[in-house]
Formats: sequence, structure tokens, C-alpha cells
Amino acid sequence: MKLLISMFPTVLLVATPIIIAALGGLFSERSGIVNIALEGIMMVGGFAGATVCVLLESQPGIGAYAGWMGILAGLIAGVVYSLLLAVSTISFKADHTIAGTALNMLASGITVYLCQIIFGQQRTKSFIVGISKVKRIPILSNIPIIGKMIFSNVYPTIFIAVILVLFTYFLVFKTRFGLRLRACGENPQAAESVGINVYKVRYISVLISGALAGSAGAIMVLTSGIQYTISSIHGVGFIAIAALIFGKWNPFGVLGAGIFFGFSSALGVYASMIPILKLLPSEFFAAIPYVLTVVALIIFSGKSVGPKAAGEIFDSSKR
Amino acid sequence: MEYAIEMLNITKDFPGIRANDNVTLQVEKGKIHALLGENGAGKSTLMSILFGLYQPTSGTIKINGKEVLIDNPNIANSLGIGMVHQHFKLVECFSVTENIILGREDVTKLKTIDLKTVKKKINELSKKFGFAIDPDSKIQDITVGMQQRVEIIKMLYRDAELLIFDEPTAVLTPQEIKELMDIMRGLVKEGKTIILITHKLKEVKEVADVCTILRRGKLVDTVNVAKTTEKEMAELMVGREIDFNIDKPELKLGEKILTINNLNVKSNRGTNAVNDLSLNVFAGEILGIAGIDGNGQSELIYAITGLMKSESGQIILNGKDITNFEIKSRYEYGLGHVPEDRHKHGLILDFKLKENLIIHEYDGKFSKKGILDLKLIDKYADNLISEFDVRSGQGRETITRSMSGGNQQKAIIAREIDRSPDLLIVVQPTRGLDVGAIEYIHKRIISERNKGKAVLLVSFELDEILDLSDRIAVMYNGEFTGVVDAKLTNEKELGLLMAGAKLEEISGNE
Amino acid sequence: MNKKNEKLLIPFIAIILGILVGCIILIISGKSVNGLLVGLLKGLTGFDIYKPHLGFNLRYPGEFLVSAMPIMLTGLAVGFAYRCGMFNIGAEGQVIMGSLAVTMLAILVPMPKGIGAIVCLIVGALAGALWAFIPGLLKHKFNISEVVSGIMLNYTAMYGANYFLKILPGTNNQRTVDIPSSTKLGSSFLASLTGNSRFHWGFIVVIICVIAYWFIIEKTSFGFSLRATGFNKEGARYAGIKVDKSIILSIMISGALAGLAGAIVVQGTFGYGRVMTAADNYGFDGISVALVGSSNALGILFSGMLFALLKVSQPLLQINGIPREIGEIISSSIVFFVAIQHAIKYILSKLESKKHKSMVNSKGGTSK
Amino acid sequence: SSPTGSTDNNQTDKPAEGCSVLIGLVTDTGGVDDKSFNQSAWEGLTQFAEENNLQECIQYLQSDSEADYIPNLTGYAEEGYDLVIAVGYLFQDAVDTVSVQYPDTNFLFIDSESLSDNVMSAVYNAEQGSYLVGVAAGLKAIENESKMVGFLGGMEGDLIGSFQAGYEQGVLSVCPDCVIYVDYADSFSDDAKGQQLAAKQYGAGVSVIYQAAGTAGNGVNKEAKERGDVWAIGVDKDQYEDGKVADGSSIILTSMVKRVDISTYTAATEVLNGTFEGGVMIFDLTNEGVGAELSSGRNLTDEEIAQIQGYADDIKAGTIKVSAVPTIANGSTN
Ligand SMILES: Nc1ncnc2c1ncn2[C@@H]1O[C@H](COP(=O)(O)OP(=O)(O)OP(=O)(O)O)[C@@H](O)[C@H]1O
Ligand SMILES: Nc1ncnc2c1ncn2[C@@H]1O[C@H](COP(=O)(O)OP(=O)(O)OP(=O)(O)O)[C@@H](O)[C@H]1O
Ligand SMILES: [Mg+2]
Ligand SMILES: [Mg+2]
Repeated sequence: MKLLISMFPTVLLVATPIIIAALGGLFSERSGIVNIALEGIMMVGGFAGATVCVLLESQPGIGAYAGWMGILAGLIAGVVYSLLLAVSTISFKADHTIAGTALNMLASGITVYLCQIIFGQQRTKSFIVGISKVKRIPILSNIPIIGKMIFSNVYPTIFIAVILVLFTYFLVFKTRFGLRLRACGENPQAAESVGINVYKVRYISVLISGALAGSAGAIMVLTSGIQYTISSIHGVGFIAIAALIFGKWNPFGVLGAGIFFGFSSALGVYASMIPILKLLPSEFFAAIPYVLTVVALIIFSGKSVGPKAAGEIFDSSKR
Repeated sequence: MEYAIEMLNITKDFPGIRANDNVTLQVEKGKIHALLGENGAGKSTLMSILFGLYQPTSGTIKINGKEVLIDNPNIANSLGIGMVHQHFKLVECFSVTENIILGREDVTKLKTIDLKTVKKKINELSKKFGFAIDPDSKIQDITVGMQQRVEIIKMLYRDAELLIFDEPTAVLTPQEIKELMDIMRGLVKEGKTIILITHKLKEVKEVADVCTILRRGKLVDTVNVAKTTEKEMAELMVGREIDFNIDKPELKLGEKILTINNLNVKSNRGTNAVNDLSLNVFAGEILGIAGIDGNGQSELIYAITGLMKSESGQIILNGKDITNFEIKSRYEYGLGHVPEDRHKHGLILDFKLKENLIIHEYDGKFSKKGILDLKLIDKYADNLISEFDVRSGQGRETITRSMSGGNQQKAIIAREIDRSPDLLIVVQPTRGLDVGAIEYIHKRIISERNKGKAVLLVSFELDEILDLSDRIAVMYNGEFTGVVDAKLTNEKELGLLMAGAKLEEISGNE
Repeated sequence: MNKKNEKLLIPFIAIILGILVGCIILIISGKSVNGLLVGLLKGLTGFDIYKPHLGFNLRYPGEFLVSAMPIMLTGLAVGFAYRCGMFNIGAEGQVIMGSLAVTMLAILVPMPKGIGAIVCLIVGALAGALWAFIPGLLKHKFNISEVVSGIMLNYTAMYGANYFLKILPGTNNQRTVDIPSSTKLGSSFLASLTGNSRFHWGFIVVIICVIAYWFIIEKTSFGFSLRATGFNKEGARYAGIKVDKSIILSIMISGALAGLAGAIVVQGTFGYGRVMTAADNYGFDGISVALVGSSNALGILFSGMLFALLKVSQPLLQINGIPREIGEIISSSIVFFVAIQHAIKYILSKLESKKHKSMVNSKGGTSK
Repeated sequence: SSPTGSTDNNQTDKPAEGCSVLIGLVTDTGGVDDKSFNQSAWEGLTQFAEENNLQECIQYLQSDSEADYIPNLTGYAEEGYDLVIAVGYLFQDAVDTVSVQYPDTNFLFIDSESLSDNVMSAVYNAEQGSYLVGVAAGLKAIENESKMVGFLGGMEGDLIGSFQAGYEQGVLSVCPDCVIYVDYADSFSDDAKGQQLAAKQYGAGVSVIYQAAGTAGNGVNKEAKERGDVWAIGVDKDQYEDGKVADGSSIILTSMVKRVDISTYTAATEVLNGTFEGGVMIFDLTNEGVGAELSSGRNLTDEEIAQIQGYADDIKAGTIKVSAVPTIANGSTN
């Protein structure tokens, strides 16, 4: 139990960017655009976040907020970069997977290139603080057990993630926009027949997706790293896709899956303290999210859980 | 007289075809107005113009006497025009309520969708018109009939005053049809106006007040249904005297080639498309299957050719039970198939013409030890192309996609006939083709019959069926309403059979 | 425009646009475009414009071929599946499994010279094929997209392979012991021809695969059925082709080609197995190669060279003061432009009709 | 001087023609700003360049992965560089291969030995310096009564093993009942992993962690800064400044200093003077190639400093022999 408590901040640290990026994937896929490019968008967001943080940190006055400005920068960069995905898949009718793959490749080239231009090396300079942990949250941290697990010694970004989960749920399942968004991902022809502009809805969704994935990238770098490097994101964008599938395209499912994957990653770190797990190689824990996703896909198969029209190219001129 | 809608002198040209030719349709308020006509008569086109999906080449539209321009469905909606499409436009995993309000959502102060108010509205509508529908169930869990009601409520929810139904009964069971009729009557009682597109005389007779009949894009007549018999309407619909100008020698019936016993096939939607159907086809005859699109013809053919699984029953070809055979071995046992959908099934459009010509036998006659015999293929393709006069830009090397529809069809016919199958199945062989091509293809089909092959022909065009067939089986709702001798029947009789009348009933009348 | 021209024209335009993007980025960031071209030329031929007296340094073309070989194979792999309508994004994992199998076999099982290398190649191909069988089966049995399962299996392969490599005797944290020379493809003869580059006999494997690919796809009845399935599944089914079998078989062959790529990297380029912290991206490069090469043998051969050149010139560019990532930017832009070919086609057709119009106009003008 | 400030030119422009020597340095997957030995190596080189006014003539390449090692080294050799520096034992194969192929090029190989006679190998007896910081850790562990200390290595192997070994012996020499946690990040560049492992050790009650993990080790410093009430021990360079927290104090207890800069400076100078010779250079306490950072007025009291210096003298004198073989397995404690 003590172990669980001390492990939990790490679980949450790892889970936060997974959850936020997966929510990004949720918006995009729910509107019908498959977003393989999450990884690339996270890289761009991570780069922008670290860069802005490094550049602002030393400025008097704003320096203290440099980390948060970094997240904002990641968000904006994510939106801009996801515009490429939107234009190519929605307007130019590119295959979603191919366009996404190209954007993933482009992201690693462009971010490191910019590092060289800005910092003269293949990574950003390291920032001093980034986002700091909260020692303890007043009142809440006094709750027995949970107070120590969740409300002390954690990065505040996890609360952002949880708020985003709630907000996403609200937006997607309770509002007018959400209904239309889901309709576009399930049956764009039907949506169009009742006067919904499918292109517009999809554009908005992909840009929201970019905002979330971009800030997830920035959060990841600013909380769990010291600078942006080519390997900063190391596949978390793909884990986010896994979390999206594992969470059945549902925000709460995504939250659960994110925490679960965070757990498996933290277990890799803490395994040495747990007698049974000690015997398992670290590779085992690293591979868990991917293996489980395949298993989940097999279990879900037959039941259509993903948005039906995700990946389909929509052309309103064809009835 | 006050008209809710007037479509005056509408003409609509598509490339190569005039779908509507100076058609005038005037619909009185509070009436059910039927639009009757064969496949391709131009009904859907006319309604698509009214609904803003197409722009007419010429002509005007008036609503309540005022001229309007409808250039997209949203405008049609705001003018109080609603349409139930033949293929529903519903989101399967949404609830009934969500589908109804989509695009017209009410929101609460918190900006959430105001499901409470909406549900109340729906329940009111549902009660008023007798829909008996559960607003919370998901579309994927309800029957097709119920789905159609959702489409209807969708229109009412948008305050539609004019409701267009495009072949609403094609997908319904008889019981559901009856209920739909009741609903329609309820709607007009509430002051709505309805346009009903159909091929089925019985339905027209049952609910419509007025009926406009189209034939080949032209307006034939608008009649008062109460004062017109079904037979009269059928005559108007199919029109002119039949012209037997194809040379067909006497029938020389051979042995039984195809036998079908008690076949049942489910459609993709999971409904029974073919019901306990039995059939024989003999060498030397053309058996035509007539009927309106969607009565199970496609499924019957798919089951015979192996593209769909049969639920139960037996298919016997040349004495072999092929019910569960692989597609390939069916061809080996003497099957040829000119499919209904030449783009989906008949051709690989991105292949070269020569590749499409050998698609059944690429690994048989045209390859040695797994390696394609390119010389033989070229020679064979050239022969076939010249024999069947398939015209294209670069001969056998032409990418099939770039060929005209007629020539694509000729290529399929050439390929299937050249294999000289004992049973040739041809479905809609002349759809979309010009007169010359039609004539040629008809000639080739008859010559197969004359050679002593069995031919099974499916067509929605009565003329074609009558011109070619020796016997005609009329399919309705997955069953045969009658099998008649082509020489002894007429279009009137067929029209009645196609609309669901049983042969016994008709002969009883006569 | 006719279909055939378009097939050539689109990748060509994409390449030009990609290079243009690279140049624009260089110019904006104040770097020399010239340096890029000089670097690329040197990477390809070993000829340095700045030092012409040194002539051609054959090590550069040698190393260029070394990096071209595996991505040509993965290009063939991705292309093969693509021809049958599958997007084998899992090639990366299949490369890793090919490498793993070869490394384990070579280290654990003593084999005589000559046969050893060939047995290893075969086993590498088999391992790739088996790994590719999983997404194939999942697609066939459960209708799971090969894209998602492929991505997940890539990571599974990487971590799994690391585990097995690490338990081999003598492996440290980065690499296994050298594989026995009986299983290596390296050759001092080839090295001496190419200024001591790592050029190795794997090129024969690549040539055989390119020819076999072309032959199978274009000339055999099997290839015919695969192409038919790739273009139109329902049409292929109508024709009597067993579509499910084609799909599984094609992705397995694709996997075998990727596995071979993994094998020649171990047996030729490195000579030992590597514990990897991040993927080599041979599989992803294969996607680029196949897309730009229009999935046909000759196209893949050429686009493989293009991408290898962009890759192999990177250290040269860096040494010459041009950030090496420019190569990556150019290659991914090219793929992006191929992906939006719809737009390229549209613009082309617009241009063509404009040209047509202006021709008509000018004709009208002169006749007056 | 900031490392990036001085690298800007070298990184981005083609080295000027007419340099009397051309020197290229290849880092492993850490960069020249790793606050650790890549940076130290580069600093030695820049110092050399500044003194000889050769700023235009030095350059570095960072490797993205192991696959880059050989191409990067050959790149410089092919371009006619006079000295090519490989930073880190991970280059073993690459240096062995390339140095034979380019007998006319001089190589400096840091942290491991390569036998060609055009290679100068700089070997550091890191266990000696590590022993001293181990003493410091042990003293602090006694002082704050946790009696738990930690070690975080980059990748397991002989090299980092010697760091661990010296540290173990140092800790136990002053605090025989101290518990030592040992973990490896399996990477020299994964700072996130470093931080997570540090969080684990600190969470278990460890009060001091010695990190020998390159950039991954910076994750330890980060976690220590987040916590504020624990210590970290720097490696390779004096990391005191990097450990500063808001109130101006630093969480860096001390650093194990490894003077990689001396070897690059020396090799470069010898190449310039034409006196470069292959062979092994050994750096240890006696020639101050390794050692503990013991400035007073920081986090060690003067008594503690004196005590540590005593151990240093014993090692130099040979009365204490420090073994380079660790005894505690990755992921466990003694
Ligand atoms: N978009 C189009 N482009 C070209 N021709 C078309 C188009 N839509 C319809 N047609 C042609 O116009 C004619 C009339 O078609 P329409 O759909 O109006 O017939 P219909 O009476 O609704 O037939 P059905 O009973 O089959 O629904 C047909 O010959 C059809 O092939
Ligand atoms: N672009 C086209 N070119 C040629 N024929 C077409 C084209 N589009 C449609 N058709 C033909 O027009 C006829 C009717 O098409 P339409 O799409 O109107 O179908 P429908 O049965 O009326 O469906 P709905 O009730 O949903 O409108 C069909 O025979 C179809 O093959
Ligand atoms: Mg129809
Ligand atoms: Mg119609």
C-alpha cells in the first residue's frame, strides 16, 4: 500500500499527456478523421513548449509563468500543425493514414531542425523549472490515503487532464456541437442531409485535436523532462491512440486507459520493489500498452465501437 | 384551385439523357398525390429538383402560388418541404430523439441539448399521428418500418407541410405498409400535403387522391385515382403496344440446367430477401425474371452465383448441388454471370481491358505453371475485342475505367459468352446503354439461347423482359407471384403481378 | 491527361515540391541551398565540388548503397501489401523480428560457411512473414485494421526483441556479440572496391527481390489475383479469387521482404544484433519509398535511392553547416505531397484546361 | 561561458578554409549541453580553440542513435579532419573499425581503450572519485538519520559499474549499515526515466542519490529540486549551479568531477604541435583527472570536507585500494 501511494505520482505524471492527447484523438476520430499524427503533433507541441519556456524563463516578471506559457505555446503550435492534417484530409481528400504518417515524419525533422536554428544544437536548451509539482493541495491532501496518493507531490497538470475529460464528455455528449460532431463521424451523409456543414465540423474537431495533442506534448516535456529532444515523445502519441481504442472512444474510458497505461509504465520503474514483478524484464512493462490494445481490439471486434465513418473520405458532391 | 406546390414545365438534362421533359406537376394542398412510373421514368429526378438537390435545366417552381428558387436542401426545408429518401439518412448508433433533432437542436441555458423539451415534442407528434415510437431506443435496434417513422417525424419536427416519400414501401413488410398508409392518412387529416413516389398500383389506389404518371421522362397524364382503375393506370404507365420485332426461332426446350428448391436468402440488412423460392431453367430457353427493384432479385442471383450465402434450400446446376460451392467452381460447372453492378462486380476498373477479359481464367487457360501467358492473352483479347466490337482508345491496353459504359458492358458480355457457359445469368444487361448497344447485346443473348444454352435474365425493364424471354417469372417480395408464358402475357398482366397481385387473382378477374 | 503519365508525373511533382520546401526552409533560416546540393552530390557520387582534385571517393556511393538496400526492401514490402489493398505500417516490426531471428540463429547455432548466410536470410524472411501474419489474421478473422494492429505490433516487436537479444550470451546494453563470419554478408572484396565502405553482398538479395517483385506482380497469375484484390475486393471475389487468402498471403510476403531487410542489416551492415532504444525507421522509410515509387518495382528502386541519398547525406550536410534534419524534412514533405495528390491532380487539370483555353483563344486571335 | 553561445558558429557554419588543424567531436546520444561529460569534452576543446584562436576550426556532431556512430566518425575522417574525438565508451566498435580504416587520422577515444596506434585513449579511474562522493553521501545519511542512499546509473556495464563500485565502498566506509539503492535508467538520454527512478528512490526514503547517467541523470537533479529536502550528487562536472532552487541554495551535495576537458584539450594541443601519439592516458586522483568537488561554503561542512580529503590522501597513497567491480545488482539494495 505504501508502495502504491509513493508510486501514484509517477502514474499520474505518465498518464497526464496520454490522457490529454487521447482526448485530442477522440475529437478527431469522433468527427471522422483518423488521427495517426498525434505523435507528430505532440512532438511539435513539446518542442514549442520547451522553447518558449527556455526563452521566457529568464525574463523578469513572466519567468515564473514560463512553464504555463510553454503549454499555451504547445497548444497553439498543435493547432497550427494539425491544420496540415485538416487541409490534407478534409479539403484535399488525402488518405488519413498516409497523411498522418507523413506528418509524423515531418514533425521529427522540423522540430530538430528548428532546435538547430534556435539553439545551435539538436535539442532545445534545458529549462530550469518547467512546470513544478504541487507539494500538497490544501484540505484535499489531508484526506487519508487518497490525499497522499493524488493530492500531494503531484504535477498540477493531472487536474487539467481530469477537467478536460469532464469538459470533453460534456462537449461531445451533451451539447449541440457534440451531437453534430458525432453525426459527422458516424454518417456524414446523414449529417449533411440535415444541413450540417460536415467540412466545417471536421475542421474544428481536427484543430481541437491539435490543440489537445500539442498541449499534451508540451506538458509531457515540461513535467517529465528537462528539454525537448528527438526522443522526448518516444511513442506516447501512439500509446494515446491505444488509450483511445482501449477506452472505447469515450472520455472516461480514455481517463481509465491513460491511468492504466501510466500504471504499467510506473510498474516498470517500481517492479524492483515488488517481489513477483521483479522477475519480469523491464521490456515487459514497456510493451504492455501495445499488447493490451491488440487484445482489446480482438475483444471489441464484431461490436462496432469506433466511429463508423472514421477514415472515410467525405465528398459532398458524391451522394 | 389552390396548389401547395406547382412544378411547371420542368426539364432536366443529364449528360446524354433527358430525365425530365417538360413535366408539370401540380399538387393540391391536403391531398396525397402519387407519382407513378417505371424505373428510370424520372420520378426521383423530379423530386430531387423540388428538394434542391438538382437544378432544373428549365422550368419554374411555385409554392402557394409564389415562385421560389430552391438551390439546396436547407432552403427546401425552410420552405416546409421534407423528403423521406429511399435509403434512410439516419445515424445508426444515435437514439431516435437524437436523429430527429440533429441539425435543429434546442439548447438549455447551460448550452446542453434540451432533451426534455424535445422528447415532449416528439411524444406529442408521435401521439398525434399514431407513430408509437420510443424516443430513447437506438436506430440500430429498431425495425426498418420504425426507422422510416423516424424519418417522418424528422420532417414533422421541422414543420414540413409538404412531405415527399420516395418509394417508401420498397423496404417494408406488408403489415408495415398498411401502417404507413394509416400514418399518411393521418398526416393529410392534419393538413399536410404528400407526394408519394411508387411503382405499385395497389398503393396508389389505396391512399392517393390524385396520380401523375411519368413515362421516359415525359408527363403522361394526371388522373383522379378514385375514378381510374388499376388496369387503366398500368396501361398509362407502361404505355404503347408491344413490338415483337426480334427474330426468335421456335423454342427448343432441352434438359433441365438449373433447379432451385425452396431457397431462402437473407439480405444484408438481415431481412428475408428470398422466401422459399423454387425455379427451373431449361436449356434453350430464356427465363426472364421481372419485378421491381428490391424484391429479392439481386439476392437470388447472388445466391446462385455464390456472392451471397443461402440460408437454406438447394441450388442444382447441371445435376450438381452447388449450393455451398466456391465461386470459382461454380464457373467451372457451367455458370456465366453478367452482374447487375458492373463497376462493383463485373470489372476491375483499374485493370487493362485485356486483364478484365481473362479474369475468370487467368490461372487456368492463360497461365502456365503460375506464369501468365502474355502472348496468348493479347491474342485472345484482340480476338474477343474484334468479335464483340468492343471499342476503346488503346485497344486491349486501355484502362477499363476510361471506357464508355456501353463498351464496358460489351466487354463483360463478350467475356461471359465466350466461355460458353451452360447457364448464362444476365442481370440488367442494358442499363444505361444507348440503343445500338442494347440491340447488339439482345442479339447476343438470343443467340446463346438459340445455341441451346439456358439463359436467366433479370431486368427491371418490362420491354426488355418481354422482348427476350420465353417464360417470365415475376418476383415480388422474395417470391414469384406468377410464372407465365411470354407469348401469352401482356404488360398489363405483368404490371399487376409486379405490384403484388397473384396470378390466380388476375385470371379470376378476367 | 492519361493515366500512365499521371502515375509518373505526380511523384515527380511531389519530389520537386518537397525539394522546394527544403530549399525555402534553408533560405528562410539563412543557410545555403548550394551546400545542400553539394552535399547531395557528394553523398551520391563521392565527388566534392569544393575539392575537385580529390576526384570521386567511392566510399560515398558504397555507403549510399548500404543505406539504400534495406529501405528498398522495406519499400518493396510496403508496396507489395499496398498492391493488395493493405497498408503495412507494421513493416518496422517485421524488420525488427527479421533482425532478431537472424541474430539469435547466427549466435546460437553454428553453421558452415556459405550455407550459414543463406539460412539466416531465409529465417529472417520467415520471421518477418510470421510477424506479419498476425495483422493479416486479425484483419481476416476480426476485421481489425492492419494499421492500428501494425503500429502496436511495432512497439511490441521492439521491446520483445530487446528482451531476447539481452538474454543472448555476451550481450551488453547496446549490442550482442559479433555474429560468426560464416553468416555475414560483408566482404573485404566489396569493401575494397568502394573505399572501405560497408557495402555487402546484400545487394544481390535486393536485386533478386526487385526482380521477383516485378515478376510476381506483373507476370504471374498469383500477382494478377493480388492486384485484382487490391483494386477492387468485390470485383475480385466475383471473379472467383479467394480474397481472404490473398490478403493474408500478401501481407506475409510483405513481412518476408521486411524481414529480409532486417536480416541484411544484421548480416551485412552491422554484423551484430543491436539492442534498440528507438526504432531504426527502416519500415517507415519503406512507406515513403513505396508511396513515392507508386508501389511498382522500378519506382521503388528509384525512390529507394532518393530516400537513401537524403539519409546518407545527412552527416555530410551537418559537417558542412546545414542542419541534417533538412533531409528528413524534404523526404517527409515529398510523402505529404504524394498524400495530397488529389489536390495536385486538380491543379494539373485546371492548368491543362487553362492551357487549352488560352490555346483556343490565341488561335482565334491569329485567325483574325 | 554558455556552451551554446560558443557552439553557435561551429555548429552552423562550414569550418573555414585555412585552419591549421581541423578537429571534430562526435557525441553519443547526449548532446554537448548534457551538463556532463559530453559538455566537459566540448569545453576542453573550446578552451583550446579560444587560446589558439581556432574557433572556426572545431566542430561537433551529435549522434541520434547508435547507427550514427560510424557514419559520423567516418564523416570527419573523410573530410580530412586532423583529430576526431569519440566521446564515450559506447563508441568502442565504431572507433575500433574507423581508426583502422583511417590510419592517417588521429583519434581521441574517451572512456575506453582502442588499440590502433592512431588512437589516444583517455581512461578515467572513476571509482576513485566516486569513492569520495560516496563518503560524502554516507556522512549525510548518518547526519539525517535516513541511512539510505541511492545510485542511479545510465547503462549497466564496466564503465558505469566502476562509478557504482567506488560509491558503494565510499558509503560503506563511513556508514557500514547504510542501505544503498541501485537502479539503472538503461539510457544516457532518457531524463524522464531518470526522474521517475529518482522519485522511486527518494520516495523510499533515500536522502542522497549519486547519478552517473548523462542526460538521464539530469532527471535526478530535477526531482531533487522538486522535493527540495533531499540531496543529489552531480557527475563529471561541477553541477552545483544546475541544482539551485528558488531560495538560492543548491540540492547538489557535491559532484564527482571527471576532467574530460583535460583530455580533449591535451589531445588537441598535441595535434596542433605535431606531437600527438596514440596510447592510453590514465586519469585518476593523483593527476587530478578525477576527484570530488569540495569547495567550502556549499553543502558540505568544513569538517566533512576535511574527512573526505583524508580518504583522498589514503587513496592517493595507496593505503585504500578502490575496486572497480560493483557488488549490488541493478534494481536492488545491499
Ligand atoms: N445524376 C445523374 N446523372 C445522369 N443520369 C441520371 C442521373 N440521375 C438519374 N439519371 C438518369 O435519369 C433517368 C431518370 O432517373 P430517375 O432516378 O429520375 O428515375 P426514377 O423514376 O426515380 O427511377 P427508379 O424507379 O429506378 O427510382 C434515368 O435514366 C437515370 O439513369
Ligand atoms: N451519375 C449517374 N450516371 C448514370 N446513371 C445514374 C447516375 N446517378 C444515378 N443514376 C441512375 O439513376 C437511377 C436513380 O438514381 P437515384 O440515385 O435517384 O436512385 P433512387 O433509387 O431514386 O434513390 P433515392 O430514392 O435515394 O433518391 C438509377 O438507375 C441509377 O443507376
Ligand atoms: Mg429507385
Ligand atoms: Mg428513383
